[in-house]
Amino acid sequence: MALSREQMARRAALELKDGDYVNLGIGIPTLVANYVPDGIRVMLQSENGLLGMGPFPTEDQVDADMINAGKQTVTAATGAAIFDSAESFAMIRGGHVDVTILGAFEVSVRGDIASWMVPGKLVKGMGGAMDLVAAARNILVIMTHADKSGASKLLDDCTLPLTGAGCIRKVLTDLAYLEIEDGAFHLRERAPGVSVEEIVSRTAGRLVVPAEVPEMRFS
Amino acid sequence: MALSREQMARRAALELKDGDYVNLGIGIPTLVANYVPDGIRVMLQSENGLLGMGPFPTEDQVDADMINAGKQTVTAATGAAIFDSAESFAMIRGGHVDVTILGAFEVSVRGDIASWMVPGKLVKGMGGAMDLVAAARNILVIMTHADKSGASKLLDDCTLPLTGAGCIRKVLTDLAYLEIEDGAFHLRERAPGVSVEEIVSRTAGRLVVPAEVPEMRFS
Amino acid sequence: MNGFDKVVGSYEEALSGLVDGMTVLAGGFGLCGIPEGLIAEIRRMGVRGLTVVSNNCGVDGFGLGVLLEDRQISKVVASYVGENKLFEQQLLSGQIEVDLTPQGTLAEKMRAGGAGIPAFFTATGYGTPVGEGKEVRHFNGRPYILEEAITGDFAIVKAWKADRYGNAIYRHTAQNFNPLAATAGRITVMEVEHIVEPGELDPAHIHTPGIYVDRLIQGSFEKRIEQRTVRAG
Amino acid sequence: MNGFDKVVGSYEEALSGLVDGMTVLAGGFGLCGIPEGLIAEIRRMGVRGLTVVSNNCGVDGFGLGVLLEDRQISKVVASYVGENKLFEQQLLSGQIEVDLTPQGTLAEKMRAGGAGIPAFFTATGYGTPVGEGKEVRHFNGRPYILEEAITGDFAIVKAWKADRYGNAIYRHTAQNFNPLAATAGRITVMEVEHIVEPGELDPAHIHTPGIYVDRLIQGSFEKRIEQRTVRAG
Repeated sequence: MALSREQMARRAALELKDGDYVNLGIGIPTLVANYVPDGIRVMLQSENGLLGMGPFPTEDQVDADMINAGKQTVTAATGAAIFDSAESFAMIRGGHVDVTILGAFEVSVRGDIASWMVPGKLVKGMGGAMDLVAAARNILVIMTHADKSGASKLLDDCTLPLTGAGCIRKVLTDLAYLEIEDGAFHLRERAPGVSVEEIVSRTAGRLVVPAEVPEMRFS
Repeated sequence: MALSREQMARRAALELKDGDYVNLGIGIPTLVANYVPDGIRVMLQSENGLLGMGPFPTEDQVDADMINAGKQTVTAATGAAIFDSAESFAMIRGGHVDVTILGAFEVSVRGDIASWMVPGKLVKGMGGAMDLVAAARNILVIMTHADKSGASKLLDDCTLPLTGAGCIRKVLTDLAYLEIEDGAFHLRERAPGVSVEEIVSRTAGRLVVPAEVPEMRFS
Repeated sequence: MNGFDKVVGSYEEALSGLVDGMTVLAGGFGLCGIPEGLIAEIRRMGVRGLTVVSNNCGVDGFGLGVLLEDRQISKVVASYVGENKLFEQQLLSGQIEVDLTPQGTLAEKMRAGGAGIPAFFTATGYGTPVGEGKEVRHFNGRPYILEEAITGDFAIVKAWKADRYGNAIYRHTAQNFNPLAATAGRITVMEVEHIVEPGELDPAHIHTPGIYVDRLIQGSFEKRIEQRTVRAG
Repeated sequence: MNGFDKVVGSYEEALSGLVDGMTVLAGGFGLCGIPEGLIAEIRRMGVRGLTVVSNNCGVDGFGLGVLLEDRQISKVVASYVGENKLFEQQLLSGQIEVDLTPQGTLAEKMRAGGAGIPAFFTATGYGTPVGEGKEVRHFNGRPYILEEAITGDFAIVKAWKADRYGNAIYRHTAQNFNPLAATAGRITVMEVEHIVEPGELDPAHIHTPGIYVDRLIQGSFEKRIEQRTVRAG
């Protein structure tokens, strides 16, 4: 059975190591913060200029001057630092953020990612996504394996305008965990109850299936 | 009679306007701070990272962590700001410093300046001089008109390696105040008691002498 | 009073010299840390044909969004403009032009503009529509594109506290683009919550040195919140 | 204790992994704000063939100058090296190479190295020996040269206070090149006067966010003064 949003977040959280500085995109990636394993501490970077994002404020802590990159009111964690947007992206662009987790519309076998623009629909902007994908050493894309019409989002070539070229190595979908190497998706794990056949049928891009594909674990 | 160091500093100080941010090089330029006219306030920028340099400390104020670009112990003036060296030169390079006053070995009719390197002698380095001359909108060079052997330091072409190309518009020497325009030095003022003839004889580069050359004033 | 006192007496004075067709850099991220009073004054002045450089363009009826109502903006350089229906309409009808710029590139372009760096290379945007038409060069085997600096005729920024000399401190994440815009305006106008005397701020705490600030005005701020998210206390 | 605690127990641990031939970026301006204990440890380790990137190279017998005594440095990238006779001798005898770099360009190169900007244009050095062999390009009618970023295998920096996470504050003008070097080391080692607990420093006062710091050690400092200038009290 396809993973729920919470299961995807839980599996993604296993990618985190103690001491990682992490940038989480909006949507499912944001949920990852709720599933960080015991004994692991991560520090969240918010690209508007906050390293060490804390939980949402209580009603009496709400402060218009303290927001995250999603423009939500937040708090600062103990040991946080606050800085301007050039410094924030210097940190990102310079490769200092250990892990970036973000969503996408499409990913290709070459590691291209499309996540910001659907021609014909209004273009709202890329925000910090292009900077993040161009910079992070370790990026995890979380997205559904196929779109609502059933079309695969794992492609030989992205059909939508790119957010970044050749920068993605790991993809977590509601069906599988895959790594991108040598121009192909490599199936590493399958969601519990999801067959390899189903994953194959829903993957349009070149897919390498090893002899054994373990079922995904969540802890 | 040729100007003393103090007279040169006094004349140079007349270039300052109330509210100017000023960078002073070592040597005579440093003395300019002592002759800022009444009613004029300037703020001194020290390129190691201090905007608002105060006077030298008293014995009990001496602090190894508070120095200027000449590595002298200094104090911070009221309303100072302290920052890193990239920010300091962003300020300089971006043209935010109003006036830079510095010494030179040679200046040419094209506004080239040589001030950091004499071939055959040990090269100690340019420090911040190249950044300063490339950036300031308003640079005053202070130097003797001729070197110790009597050779003019105002030339058609600099003979020494340059600090900057085409960036100098004003030169104050111990004999005269000159402006550089259209490939020539224009004699604007002569030191008290110094004849136009003497200035002409000691200026190797193309010199334009107007009909009247007023004597320099110091207030 | 002296030549370093940047305090002006009115919003009119604060934005004196701003005319049709100019480029205005604005600090703020979303509605956080925006110069509310200066934006209101630009609206009151009625100047038109502005190019506005800002990470966002406000929301309908607040922030830079109010300048859309009177069609004062002809071009926006921003990374995200999705919060604004009026913007959407004007974009679709061709009344406004938009230059979408990655957030980090936008920040770095403003910083470069203020720092006398005319252009720099960045990997951001390579292979995407942002990179189209831009020079590509490889360094250490990796492709980068050349991006040019941004400067403005005016910069309008919002700080928390500033002394009369313009030395300024921002509060929390209201810092964002403000220090960058402040460096890159030919005339930089800063609106603050508190004006203090020189010497009251620790020199090591200054975020924007006064050298970047030309005019300073004390404002009052609504500080509207876009996404009020709370947890049970 | 957790994964963000950067404090190490010894200088040996602080510089573990530093080997012959590496590039070391060092903070400090003259003798102000230099990581005295880390320099001493490099001497003790006896690593050789180092490329040192630092605005200056210390003085005879103090600061980076001590690394010259045992001929541990093969190349220096600096803006000014005039305070050091040993340096002069080694330079004239060809034992050491020097790449003189304008002070602002040096600062910007380190910042670029830390910020993922591989190269930038600057007017500094155009038409001078510094510009020789470098690409020239005109922007708005003015010539600029292309300068490339600097990064190091190690960065050694000195701060005043840091919390265990490496969030650091510098004291007065001892800031100088330290925050820049801190961003550009593959491994950044910070020596401080005071280590405090996370939360003790105001997030808005942090000069170097802890993300740049890999190892943190508390030192004791002589803080030698190069030019003691005083006025009558």
